[in-house]
Amino acid sequence: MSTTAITPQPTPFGRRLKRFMADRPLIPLIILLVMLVVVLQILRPGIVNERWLANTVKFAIPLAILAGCQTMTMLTGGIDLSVGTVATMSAFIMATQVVHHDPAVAILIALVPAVLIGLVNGIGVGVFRVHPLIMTLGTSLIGTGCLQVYQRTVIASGAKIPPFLAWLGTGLTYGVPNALLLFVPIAVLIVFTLRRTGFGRLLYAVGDNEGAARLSGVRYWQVITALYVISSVLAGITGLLYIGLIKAPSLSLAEPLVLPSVAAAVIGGTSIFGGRGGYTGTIIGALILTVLTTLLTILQMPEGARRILFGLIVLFVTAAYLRIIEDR
Amino acid sequence: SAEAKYTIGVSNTVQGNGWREEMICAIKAQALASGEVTKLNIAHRNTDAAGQLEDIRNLISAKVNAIVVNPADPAGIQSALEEATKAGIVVVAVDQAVTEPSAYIISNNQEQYAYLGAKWLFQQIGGKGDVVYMRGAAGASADSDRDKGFKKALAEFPDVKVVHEVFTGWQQDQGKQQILDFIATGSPFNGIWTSGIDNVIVDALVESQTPLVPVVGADNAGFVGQLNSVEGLVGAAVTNPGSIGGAGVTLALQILNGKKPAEQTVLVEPQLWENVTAEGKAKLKSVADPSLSPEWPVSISIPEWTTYTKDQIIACKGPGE
Amino acid sequence: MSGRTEGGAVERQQERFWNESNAILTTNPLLDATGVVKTYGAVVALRNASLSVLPGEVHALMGANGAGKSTLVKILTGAIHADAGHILIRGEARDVRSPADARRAGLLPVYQEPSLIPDLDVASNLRLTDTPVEPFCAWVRELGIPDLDIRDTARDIPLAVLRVLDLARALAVEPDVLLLDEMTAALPANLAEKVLEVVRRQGDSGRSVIFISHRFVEISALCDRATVLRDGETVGVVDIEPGVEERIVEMMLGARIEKTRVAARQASQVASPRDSRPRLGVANLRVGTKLNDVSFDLANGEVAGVVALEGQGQDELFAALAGSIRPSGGTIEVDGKPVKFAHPADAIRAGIAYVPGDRTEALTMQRSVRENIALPFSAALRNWGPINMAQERSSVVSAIERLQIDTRAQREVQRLSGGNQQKVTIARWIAAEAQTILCFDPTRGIDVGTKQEIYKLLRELADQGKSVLFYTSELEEVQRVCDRVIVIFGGRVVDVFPVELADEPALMRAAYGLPRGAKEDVGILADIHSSPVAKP
Amino acid sequence: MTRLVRRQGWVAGLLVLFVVLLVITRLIQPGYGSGDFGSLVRAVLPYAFAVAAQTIVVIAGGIDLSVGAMMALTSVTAASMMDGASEEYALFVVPFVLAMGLVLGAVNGMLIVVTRVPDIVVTLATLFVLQGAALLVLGAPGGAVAEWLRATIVGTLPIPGLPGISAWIPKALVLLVVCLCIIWIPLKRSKLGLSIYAIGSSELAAFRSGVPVARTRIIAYALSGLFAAMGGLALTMSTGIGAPIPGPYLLASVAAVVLGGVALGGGKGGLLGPIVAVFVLRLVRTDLTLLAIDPNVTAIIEGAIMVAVVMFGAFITMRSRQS
Ligand SMILES: Nc1ncnc2c1ncn2[C@@H]1O[C@H](COP(=O)(O)OP(=O)(O)OP(=O)(O)O)[C@@H](O)[C@H]1O
Ligand SMILES: Nc1ncnc2c1ncn2[C@@H]1O[C@H](COP(=O)(O)OP(=O)(O)OP(=O)(O)O)[C@@H](O)[C@H]1O
Ligand SMILES: [Mg+2]
Ligand SMILES: [Mg+2]
Repeated sequence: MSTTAITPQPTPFGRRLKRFMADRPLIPLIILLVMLVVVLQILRPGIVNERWLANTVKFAIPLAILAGCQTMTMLTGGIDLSVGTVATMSAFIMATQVVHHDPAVAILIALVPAVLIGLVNGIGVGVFRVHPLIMTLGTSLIGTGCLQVYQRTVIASGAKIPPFLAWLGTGLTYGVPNALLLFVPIAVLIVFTLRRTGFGRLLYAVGDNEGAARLSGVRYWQVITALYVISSVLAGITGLLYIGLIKAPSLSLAEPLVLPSVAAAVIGGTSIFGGRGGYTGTIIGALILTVLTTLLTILQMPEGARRILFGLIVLFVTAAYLRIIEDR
Repeated sequence: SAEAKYTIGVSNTVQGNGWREEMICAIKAQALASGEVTKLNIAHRNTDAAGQLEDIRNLISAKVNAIVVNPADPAGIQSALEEATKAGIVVVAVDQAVTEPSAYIISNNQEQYAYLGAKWLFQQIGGKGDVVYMRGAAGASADSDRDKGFKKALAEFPDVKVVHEVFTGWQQDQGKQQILDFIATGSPFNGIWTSGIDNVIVDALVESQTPLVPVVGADNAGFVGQLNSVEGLVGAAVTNPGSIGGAGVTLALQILNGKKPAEQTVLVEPQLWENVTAEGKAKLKSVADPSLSPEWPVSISIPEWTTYTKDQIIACKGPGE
Repeated sequence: MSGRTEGGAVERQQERFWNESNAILTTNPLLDATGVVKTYGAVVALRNASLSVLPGEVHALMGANGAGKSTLVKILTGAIHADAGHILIRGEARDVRSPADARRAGLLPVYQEPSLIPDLDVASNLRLTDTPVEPFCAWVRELGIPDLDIRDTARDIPLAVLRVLDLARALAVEPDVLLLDEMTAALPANLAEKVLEVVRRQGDSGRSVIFISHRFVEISALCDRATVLRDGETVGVVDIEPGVEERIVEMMLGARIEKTRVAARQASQVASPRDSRPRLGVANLRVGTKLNDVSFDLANGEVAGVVALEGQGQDELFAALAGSIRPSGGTIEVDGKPVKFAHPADAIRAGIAYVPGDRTEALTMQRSVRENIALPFSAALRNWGPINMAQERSSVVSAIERLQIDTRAQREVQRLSGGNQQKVTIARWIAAEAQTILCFDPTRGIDVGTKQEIYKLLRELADQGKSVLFYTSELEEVQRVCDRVIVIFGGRVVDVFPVELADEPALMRAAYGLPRGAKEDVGILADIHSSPVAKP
Repeated sequence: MTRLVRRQGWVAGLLVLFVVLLVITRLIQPGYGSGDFGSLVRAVLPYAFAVAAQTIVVIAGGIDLSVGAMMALTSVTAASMMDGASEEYALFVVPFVLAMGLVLGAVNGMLIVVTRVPDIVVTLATLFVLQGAALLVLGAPGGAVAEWLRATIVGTLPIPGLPGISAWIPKALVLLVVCLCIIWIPLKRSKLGLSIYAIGSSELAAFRSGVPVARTRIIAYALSGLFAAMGGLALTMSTGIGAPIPGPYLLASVAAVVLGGVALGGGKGGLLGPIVAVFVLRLVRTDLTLLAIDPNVTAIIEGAIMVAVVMFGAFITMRSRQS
């Protein structure tokens, strides 16, 4: 095609670099991540070692999977605030059921509520058109309540973490976290789904212009229901992985990951208004947040100052990233 | 015993935390065991002092005979407690003191809790060295009480240095990531004091194959189990019984029945169980309870104050359920 | 393959001396823009645009889709900022940094997309822009909308009316220069005609108007001079006089001209084989209160035109056939079998595709051209799996080529020019090989060259045995494309013309609900048609 | 008339729901009276301000995650300034804290405008910053409040000659209504108010209509900050202390905004709906306590009610669109 534009003068290097970055938004994001790591290394020489890397990856993975749920739902203009509750539920239920059942059975039992909550979310958003934020907030309240009721019935039975999950959550093989065994396939699957499958296309389309998608024959409720079920199941799996990592089932296990998971997706370039973004950015976003947490843990300063710094850095990173990828 | 005739209201502002869940179950179990309570009216959710004011006022509207309250803040709920007393309701604060003078207080001594554990830890490391100080939630009043106790102990040991101070937010996952991050820096440390996020810390030490250092935690079932079983682990559990809720019910019933205590405030003094001396080991063995959820404190009863059985607290059923 | 830039250089040189109209140069221009440049990343929207408007003239701004007309209007009115260029207003350099500045300088635009705030009622919209209500209402009535309630929320008002309100809002503040970007494109004939009358009077009363349109009839009826843009560059300024169209087209299209001529010739051979069995049968169709009892057949290989004034039920007819709304009565048959559509997906499964008139309804603006075109492929549950990228690509590319979509800004459809966006909405169904296509005003805002291509395309589709139902607001299109014309008035079919009889005056009369043969003056366009360049 | 019903129908429905709930409350607890209503209003107070803060930015097409943290910061600032100070000093503290909310809110808006980072991220970042600042001001709950400030929300407004009615008009309600109306009514009538709706409805169309989009957005966030500061003061006034950890106001504010009929995309709705929604939510809470429902089931019920109400709303809009 002879339609490429004729640019009057040779473009200056700075602009070319910018355009290069704008076309590959992952690169500036990775640069920002590396910068944070460098700062960390400067502040605490020697911290960036094999063990630290493994730790960071271990903690970033559950966050990244939950952020994947947010990425996918955000692409459709939604959000899934119930992931924390779902992950906690499946972790807690698995840990208490494994006392009575085979681990495989316990895991299956643990994923049932995940599917149910996903289904309810999907139907509420897709069929009844409830705003996703409210819908998922509501189901997460309901889920928490159910979990509390459930925990009373199992107080006496104690809890156990199957060795397999502990191995997956905390184990290292040649210094590489075993959790990658679970995460890499999931990540590849999400990226592939978003880029190369019909379902992925529909997520973008529905989020961008639902009416247009409808006119093209897309049934909104089908897409949304499938989406929220997938999101919930992923959250359930995250819960299982996370309990393997933390090894202490509690009723608020994964709750603290919810806001960061939204933040990771947004930092990674996914628009909360839908139609724009992808999962690779989100993974880097999750890593950035994890490294940032470490950075602030390591710095000795009053807790207040620590939080201020956290907020400022998140803002700075996102702003810098946007500046770089903006093509104008 | 006496016939059931009282309604007791309960107000608690943290939900989904093992300690608080045990407290609620202790309240239920004690109400049932006493046989004097017809109904419990429990407001139990995550909220702040203002939310607790709302809950207490709702309980006043519900015309309960007594209110057992775990205060979000000692001073913040004073006005509602005052209103309650004016309405003829007996108010008992558990776990933490309140500033309202008409309220009765039966509480764990948080300052002493921290002091006891910290002092043991500092002695254990020979009076000098570097310790990691893993606090609770920034801005919580229980945390600042404990900080006072910790600082008091620290002042007695001038050679002990805090190399690392963080807030776990009383979250297991945060605590674990924080200690792993610190381990990764390679900085040496001689001991760890925790504000109850303890078993994940031991886990982290074991997983990262770091030499074990003395660890002080609470009497959570998980940590007590580790003190008994993890090889080479030296540590101490300081009691902080969630069953204080049950004691609160007992005190409230006593007052309702006209037996006012001599003092407005009753402090339940913490105990320290270490796994260094033979005596301590035996104690730890005897209290260990692997059937409990690892987040639950093992001290599920307080002698003289609670009368329920272990089955009753585990069943977690109040009167009429 | 569009060849947009091929051979452009030579012609550009020949046409560079573009101040051909020296007649009116004695007066000072009211608005004078020179050397305007605007780039979006790699896309050059304006390369070197100039425009000079004299007091009291109606000045046409012409150019193919994507030539940069809208961009120039946005720059002149401060909605976007130029990379370079000089703009003089009444001979003075003025820094127009926002639409508010432009207002103060006496420049008032009506953009290509409606700019009323959707969630505010009309009265609030007026207040927001400090527009006096009384003159506004007077203009609205004058423009042919007698029963507007200014407490209506903008979102609930049909597109065509919104465009008129936008215009009335601009007129009400009596601007020195009125900039109308494809003002008439979305209007049915009756409203368009009122707009033309009003605009002509603006010129008479000494105000200037910059008028963008792809319709030559309107240009010749209205304008004094025209500035022609091609590929973001001003390639000429001409006086409008009889016979000038040919020159304008040449300037606009440059090297594309040859192709267009061929296309036009082919499209004029209206004839196609017809199947005896109707593809689509509509009987006694009713929708709410708007559509009462419509029946017609659409044969295989036929292009049937639909002509109607604004709001006569044509929107409902198309929406019902597309499965977008449910009819309240009547039957629809496809290939002789009765069907009921609960969702557009049902209609698509039956081979019926719908191209809405408003492209923002049809496109996912942040997605690429490719994804937009390929969207229907993924819609059905069984196609949710992996996409065959090579296959998708080949069908998308062939659709793009067939419609000559300018893909320079293909990464996001919202960056395409309005006309190219419009093409994408059609390309989608070409790629999906729909059997029946419902086109609602598909040439809205499309340049002459492309229009010819679309006529040709529709004919080709029909020749391949497909059926097309084609609503148009430009009556002259009917004869170029259709085999038959269905005229709807008051929600009923009032007449069906064979194409031979469907001349514009006849259609216009029928559209007003007048019986065939009644001879009455129905307005400016009918007049114009008898004398191609009728200028007051 | 139909237009009025369409626009205000949801709010009217909420009001009816509130009255029905009041009746139910009376049935559950026959003694439920004016004093208890006063307690309800005092409980509503901080929520109402949080919701007002959220409403205004949501109408402007944004969202403010820092509402709770802003309340915490203003609350601890007020409490620590008044700690040990004279009663008159509070006369200075109140305007100072309100101005602080206004300025910090404006900073939120400016950051959004200048960095062009999505508002959800900017306010998430400021959530941490404000929370951190609150912890620096007060490391643990504490501080004090002037007695006269506390008194402004205790008791009822005496109306001479009508003791029966005046018992049902708690001072807290008067304070709430006055504070909201003083800002909201002039705003709603002004062009600025229209501009806020306009940028929420369509930023592009607003810009093209000559609305100064950036300035309007900053003002919307500034007003949000002002309301949040009022909320912070309300917290301090009711508890007598300042607490650096934010309460559950953020999510509650978002939920009430949606329940109150304000579209999360912006441009639609008003302040009355969300405020009534807050009253409904608090009263539900009261009823659950009065009924002595198992606390764990309470969470389930609250979640279910929230979802059900919004579903119902979605259902009737769907119905009305079809007809
Ligand atoms: N935001 C944008 N980003 C990238 N390219 C853009 C953007 N806006 C416009 N363009 C490009 O600038 C060129 C000129 O567009 P413009 O809308 O001015 O065309 P036009 O002459 O109005 O066409 P039409 O008749 O189809 O409306 C087109 O190639 C278009 O793709
Ligand atoms: N019809 C088309 N017209 C113009 N460009 C196209 C068309 N189809 C694809 N392209 C572009 O050609 C390039 C190579 O196409 P290909 O099918 O390999 O896409 P891709 O590498 O799989 O894209 P991705 O994986 O990023 O979605 C891509 O940049 C794509 O956007
Ligand atoms: Mg590729
Ligand atoms: Mg245009």
